Amino acid sequence: SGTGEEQDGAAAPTLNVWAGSQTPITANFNPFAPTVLHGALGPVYETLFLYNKAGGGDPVPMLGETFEWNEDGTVLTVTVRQGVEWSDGEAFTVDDVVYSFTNEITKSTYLESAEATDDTTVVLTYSEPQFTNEFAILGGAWMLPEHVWSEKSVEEATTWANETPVGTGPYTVDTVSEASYTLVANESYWQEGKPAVKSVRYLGIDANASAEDLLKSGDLDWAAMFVPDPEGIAAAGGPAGYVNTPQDPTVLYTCANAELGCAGPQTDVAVRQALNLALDRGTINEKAFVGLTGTISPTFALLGRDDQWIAPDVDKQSPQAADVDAATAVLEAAGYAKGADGIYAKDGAPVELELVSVEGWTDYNDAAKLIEEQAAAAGIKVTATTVTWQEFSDNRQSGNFQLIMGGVIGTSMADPFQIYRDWFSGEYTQPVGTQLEAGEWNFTRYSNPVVDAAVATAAAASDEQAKMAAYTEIQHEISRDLPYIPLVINATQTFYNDAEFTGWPTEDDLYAFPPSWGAVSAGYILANLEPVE
Amino acid sequence: MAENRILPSRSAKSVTGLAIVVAIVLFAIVAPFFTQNPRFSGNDAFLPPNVDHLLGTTKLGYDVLAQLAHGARGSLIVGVIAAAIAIVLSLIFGIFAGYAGGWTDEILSMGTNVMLVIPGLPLVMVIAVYAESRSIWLVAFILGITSWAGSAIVLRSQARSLRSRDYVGAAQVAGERTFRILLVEIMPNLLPLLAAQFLSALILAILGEAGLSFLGLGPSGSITWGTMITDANGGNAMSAGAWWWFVPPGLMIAVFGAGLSLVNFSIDEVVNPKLRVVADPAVRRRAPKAGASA
Amino acid sequence: MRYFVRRIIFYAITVWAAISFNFLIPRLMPGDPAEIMLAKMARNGEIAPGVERTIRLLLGSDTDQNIWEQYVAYLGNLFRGDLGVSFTKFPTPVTELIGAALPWSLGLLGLATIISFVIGIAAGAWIGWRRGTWVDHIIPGSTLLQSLPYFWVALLLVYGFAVVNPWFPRIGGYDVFTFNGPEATMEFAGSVLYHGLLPALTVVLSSFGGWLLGMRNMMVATLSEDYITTAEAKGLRRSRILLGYAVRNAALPSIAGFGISLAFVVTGSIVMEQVFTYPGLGKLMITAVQGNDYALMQGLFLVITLTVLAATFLMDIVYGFVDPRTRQNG
Amino acid sequence: MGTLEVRNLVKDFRVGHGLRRSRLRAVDDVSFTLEAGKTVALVGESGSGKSTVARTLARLETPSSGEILLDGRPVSGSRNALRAYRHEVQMVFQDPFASLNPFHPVAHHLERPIRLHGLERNREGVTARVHELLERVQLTPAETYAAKRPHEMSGGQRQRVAIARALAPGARFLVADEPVSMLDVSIRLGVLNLLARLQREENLGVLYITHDLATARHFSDEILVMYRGQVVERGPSDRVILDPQHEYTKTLLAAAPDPARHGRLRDEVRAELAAS
Amino acid sequence: MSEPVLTARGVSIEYRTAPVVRAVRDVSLTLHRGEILGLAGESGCGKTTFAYGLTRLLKPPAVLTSGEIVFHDRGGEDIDVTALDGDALRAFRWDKVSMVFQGAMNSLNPVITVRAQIDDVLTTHRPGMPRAERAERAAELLRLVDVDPSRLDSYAHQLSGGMRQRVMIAMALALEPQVMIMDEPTTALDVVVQRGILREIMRLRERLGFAVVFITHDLPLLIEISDRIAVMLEGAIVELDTAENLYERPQHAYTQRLLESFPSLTGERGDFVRTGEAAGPVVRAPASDDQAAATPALEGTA
Ligand SMILES: Nc1ncnc2c1ncn2[C@@H]1O[C@H](COP(=O)(O)OP(=O)(O)OP(=O)(O)O)[C@@H](O)[C@H]1O
Ligand SMILES: Nc1ncnc2c1ncn2[C@@H]1O[C@H](COP(=O)(O)OP(=O)(O)OP(=O)(O)O)[C@@H](O)[C@H]1O
Ligand SMILES: [Mg+2]
Ligand SMILES: [Mg+2]
Repeated sequence: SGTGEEQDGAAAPTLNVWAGSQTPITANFNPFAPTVLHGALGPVYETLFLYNKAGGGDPVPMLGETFEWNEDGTVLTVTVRQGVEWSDGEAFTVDDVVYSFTNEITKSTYLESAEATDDTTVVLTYSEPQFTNEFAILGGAWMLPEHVWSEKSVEEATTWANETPVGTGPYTVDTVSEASYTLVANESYWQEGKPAVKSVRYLGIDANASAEDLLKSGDLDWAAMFVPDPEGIAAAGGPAGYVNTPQDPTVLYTCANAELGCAGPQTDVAVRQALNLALDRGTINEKAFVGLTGTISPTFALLGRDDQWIAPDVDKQSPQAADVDAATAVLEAAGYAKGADGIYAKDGAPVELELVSVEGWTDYNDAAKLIEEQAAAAGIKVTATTVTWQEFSDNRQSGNFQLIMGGVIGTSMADPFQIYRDWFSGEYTQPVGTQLEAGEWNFTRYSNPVVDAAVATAAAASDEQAKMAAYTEIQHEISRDLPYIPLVINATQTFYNDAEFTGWPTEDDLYAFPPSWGAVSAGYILANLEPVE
Repeated sequence: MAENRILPSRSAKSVTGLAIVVAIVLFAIVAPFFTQNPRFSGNDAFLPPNVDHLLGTTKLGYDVLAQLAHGARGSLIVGVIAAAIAIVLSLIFGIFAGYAGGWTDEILSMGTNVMLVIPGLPLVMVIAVYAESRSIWLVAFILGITSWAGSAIVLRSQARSLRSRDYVGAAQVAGERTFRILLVEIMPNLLPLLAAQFLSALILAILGEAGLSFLGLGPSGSITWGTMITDANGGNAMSAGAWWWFVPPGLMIAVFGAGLSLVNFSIDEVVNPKLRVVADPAVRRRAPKAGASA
Repeated sequence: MRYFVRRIIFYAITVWAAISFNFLIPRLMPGDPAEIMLAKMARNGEIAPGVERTIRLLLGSDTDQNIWEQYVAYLGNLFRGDLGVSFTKFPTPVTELIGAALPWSLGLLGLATIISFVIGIAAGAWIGWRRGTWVDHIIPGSTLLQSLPYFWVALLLVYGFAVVNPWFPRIGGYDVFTFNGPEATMEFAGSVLYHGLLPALTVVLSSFGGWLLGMRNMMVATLSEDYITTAEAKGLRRSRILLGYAVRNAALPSIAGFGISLAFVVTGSIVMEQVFTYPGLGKLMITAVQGNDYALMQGLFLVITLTVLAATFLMDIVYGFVDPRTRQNG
Repeated sequence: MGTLEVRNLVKDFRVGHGLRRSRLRAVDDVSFTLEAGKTVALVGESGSGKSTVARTLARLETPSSGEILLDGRPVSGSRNALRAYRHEVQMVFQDPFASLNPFHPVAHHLERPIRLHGLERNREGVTARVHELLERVQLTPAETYAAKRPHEMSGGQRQRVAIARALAPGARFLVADEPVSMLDVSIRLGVLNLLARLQREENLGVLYITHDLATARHFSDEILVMYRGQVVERGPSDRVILDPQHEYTKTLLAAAPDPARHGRLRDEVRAELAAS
Repeated sequence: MSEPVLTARGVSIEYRTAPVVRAVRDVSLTLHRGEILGLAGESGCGKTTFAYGLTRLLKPPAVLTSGEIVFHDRGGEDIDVTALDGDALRAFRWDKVSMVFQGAMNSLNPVITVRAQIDDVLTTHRPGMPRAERAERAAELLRLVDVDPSRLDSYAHQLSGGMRQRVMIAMALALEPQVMIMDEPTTALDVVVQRGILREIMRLRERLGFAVVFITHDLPLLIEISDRIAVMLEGAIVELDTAENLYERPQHAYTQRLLESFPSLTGERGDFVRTGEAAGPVVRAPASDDQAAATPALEGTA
């Protein structure tokens, strides 16, 4: 595709999106590549349904129209949308759907079969109940054109850059350069009359500060980033649209399990509890996150959205102010004594912890510094250091840390189950020194048979009561053991230019998760936008 | 008469330079005792300079002056250690090569030359990435072991010329051992040069540390001028109008560097008498005969 | 001729040393690139076992070759121009990434360095020539410039001339809001120049002081040489003495030291490129370091070193022409 | 009494770098004997190898071939032998500005050889000997001079210190490489006189290297003329100067300025020009 | 005795350092056309300073504090050298008075060829001269000093010390000046080479008739070649006479002592050297024999 489309540039303005710090951009629209460009996920490739992480509610039909589980959650029947075309003109069929679930790259181990029973229906059969995996199956699996992908071997398919992707989404790829890539409207998109914005440019900008400057000058139309002073953007002449959707918990990962090889004072639950009590979350929110974060629940259910899943007899919120006395009491009760340097110690081992955060994530770095100060007040020595993202990732994977400030991925549905299973259960972890396997997220090496059993119960539970009973058990355990010490619900700030484009998700109408990097949702939002005349 | 002095006494440049350097070093040593805890977040954020906070506060409410004072310590520690390591290495490579001559010299100077043209920062970055956690000492060490080549070259040529001095021969004839000759006869005469090299290495290391910090490869957990600039940049000091946070650390580096350069300038004049410049004496009022414009 | 032979041997050894450094350093590093890669992929969903195998093969972990075989293989790959595959930009070949970034850095740094060299030498010559007069007061100012951190200057310039007064663009090597990529048009060329101004100014500002001071000192030393007095006694015009006798000789060490100083400039500009999101090698280096992208890091380190060497080599040739002594005895 | 003998001395230098190394024969088969109480002068034009002979005698260079015999016995290369040798044979260098370390005071230059050769053990003994040496070379008051640094002294004074240093180990042989050529004309004789007196008083054997034929004649018993590394003529000093045999010696003598011949050069040139 | 070509009257020169060095004190001197005037004296007595004063080459901190230097041109007009300035001074230099400095190694610009350096002189002072003529002149000059004209395209480092000094002399002759000042032109050279160059100078002087101020501390050499000799001591001229008179009947004690410092090569073998202590009369009151060499400012450069 050439650059001939520029003539209509004046009539139809290009929407400029921040593509993150990822220059130089290299064309990669392979949704399975780790280096895939955001523009592929939603604007080009679509899923069967869209789950609204921000607002909850029923899944929005995309390439699927309806779905139905069988009794025990092992068979899922999906009705597929008709009349959809791939961007190369071929028809989108049930065979493509079947291919998308059964190909070598994506096939999950517990999928027994995927069959098209007629031209509109696909039946997926699993070996285990999959209720809790609904999002991954319907909202996370990309629909691929079999006629393109089946030509690729597995090896090719993973290393393939897929420079001119063929998808069903509202956009197709136009040009790619090291600094930006441009998408243009897919004229045969299945949603009639959409997208109205004909051209979208994703720009790679390396420093948050630069991106912020460009937002202020009005050069960027859509960006999700942490800005301490969100009002300042509009005040400086940038886009006035702003929405904050705190979704993902920010926590202190502790390498908690000495049996799996964790070392350090944090393996003692008393130390974790004391630290939990010593934190002044209010100040952290106020100073490091400029008051933009949400309040976290030690149950890891998202307050507001998931309230129905919080057991009545656990603390709904983590303490917001520091309680130094309580913290020291916990330590003393556990046999710690204050040393001459004001630091508690037991058996000659002082409570000294290293807290790692990712260099350049300034809000985290700042929070870490505050925690250092707050912990010191309670006789716990925390040393905040920063590492590159890659090191952070390595450490996390291998369990090689004492404390890490990091995020937990919030669930896309109004149900904390995925967090309990992926982040807390002993089956989803490895000994220290061994990298976690794909799909395992239990970085803290936490392992608690009570939690594991409750997770299994919840997975198979078909009625809400049984599930709630299991959750209650889990919440009791984790809010006591604190393998992840909850801090805040991280702010997700999205800035959008509503002077030139309308149709954005807003505070009042959060029809989709708003940030520009959101997979699936970003494509859905783009398709809904309209240029202002 | 200035043969043995490392610093010449009164030249405006050397006095200014020395004053700057001494002032900043004193600041680094003394000021931290009088300032707030540089990590005390109880102050209001983004306060402009005022009576309580002479240089205002940062986004987290840290007192900038306190940070600057502790940063001076950090930066100076990095600088001094790195420079010391660099000087020791350059002594080994430079003086040894210069004194030994022959193949030893050829090989050592080849190594030096190679190190010299390999750009430092990429190498430092690669090594810094390798390090698991970077203490201030480690950063200093890395900067030190990658920055000695320049002075080694200078020292080598100087050592070569000193080696052929008769007094080295005389010491040999008197029966001195080689090591003692190096230490007692040659080294002292290299002192001014060593001092100059040390000072340049110092500022280079401080600059290097600042660059590393900016890339996120600086000493973790420590305060230096480099981490201050980086924090200020990350904390959007500029767009928040908090120049008092962003400007001082950079200026300190530049001023300190300028002070060191000025001192070095004067040392150069001692080492190389040709550089001694005499101001045009005020002869203009005399008759044109008296040799005006030369 | 001996001079050139010696230099060429020197370059050969330096290249070899750089290449070997390059080989050794990642092998000394902890961690397994394949593991990291897999961990990264895992964030987007599950990995099929087949994929994992491919990646392990590709990133060359789990090899049973000994270090010498690896070294030979590595040299072989280099010889074929194969620097491996980047993993932050998987599966783009490192050469492709570097190839795209190199012209930007060469253009920007090359031009800025030449400008700063010329300004520095000219100003240094002038200050040295007028030594002992008021111009000596410029010296302290230039020592200040010389010690400025590059990125600090860059940030100040950005703030002053791109944010507060939006006279210059904030980011990029060209207008990324207008052009979808490099084009062969006049507008594009103009845009490149316009976008290069602040970055170039950064380099010039923070590096010309060094040239200036070095040149000034050499100038002062040269002016006390007998041949300058002779030239004066010959009644030559001042311009002739300045250019033909003083500057010609005083500039020699600066030319000889060009490569070394260039290495410093390159070092400084790596950080500078980050500030401007300038699409050059420095930017790429940072990407590589932050992503533990060993292949890219290696490739970049090699290319940067080779570029500096090439510049040094060029200057060596220039030196050979301006200093007749080198041609005869090394 | 004692002899220092040089037999068939050859010294080659390797010049150039790397591939294109070549050899330069600086000294080619030179033999002579120094006797206690006698002075031998070594003259010749620049680059003829005089200093190389001197440096070889001082064991600063190792001979490529040939032997050095002290009192008839060859000198081995062992550390002890070398020390013993240096106890007997010392050297005075040409450049008084370069032969004293500007960093150290005069005392240092004299103490070191005294200590190295174990002549005195305690501090007072060393100091006393230093003062005695300074007095011997007429640098009085000795205390003042001992504390001075080289740059605080004139060339002649420095050269005296250098001579004192050479005498410090109690040497019997002195190699003086152009000891006065860097000094001002009016003080050269003073230094030479001092050397001559010490030589007589201590019965030293001196090798006096110079390019000044006049002092060579007056100061030495025997003259060796060197040309391109070889000794081309040798003999009693008066004989060599007044009745030169070798062509080169004659050229050298003809070139030496002689005030007695004033105006002759002009006349020769005029005659030449008139002839052509 | 012929007419004067250069007259210096009461020339005093100071180095404005702390303390002030009065390097030349009230020196008066007349140089006659075609003569060789020797200027003898020890290191640091002000010979070079005086020579620089004559050609107005003094640089700060040196200042000509008083005195008058007049050049009597061939045409009869007098040029007040001390009053010259700017272009007039440039035009005067080398054309009327040229100089040969002590270190020939350093007097030639190392980076341009001999030809270019001779050309520089010709293009500056003889602007109209065509290129071919300049080339011819350069070759002729080299032939004059007995150097092969093929050496014109050599650089300084490619020439031996003697050759360099000859090239410098050739260059000094380029404009056929009336006075040539030679500051220790042969000190760094071998006696044999030195002799060759002296002979060359004598020969050229006979042919071209320029006057020479020959500066050296080698008194025997001066006596052999000069017509007249001035002896300088601490910035002042203490004796000025013909070479013969000076040699045979030195008046000033310092001159006598200088002469005695040079034992005769072929004359009587006096025993004064070996018995030593009977050196000539001490001239300067408090001085031990070598006080004069203590010239601090020159240290390190010696
Ligand atoms: N270390 C050395 N390496 C190479 N060549 C040398 C070395 N030392 C001396 N030579 C060469 O050996 C030859 C003899 O040198 P030497 O110094 O002995 O001469 P000299 O007679 O003392 O001369 P001068 O009168 O100038 O002091 C010269 O050609 C010189 O260049
Ligand atoms: N740049 C200077 N600053 C101060 N004093 C100087 C300077 N140059 C020379 N002098 C002093 O001026 C005096 C005369 O020096 P000058 O160089 O004229 O002596 P000279 O007779 O040429 O000696 P030489 O025979 O060593 O060349 C000396 O005492 C010297 O120390
Ligand atoms: Mg010699
Ligand atoms: Mg002189």
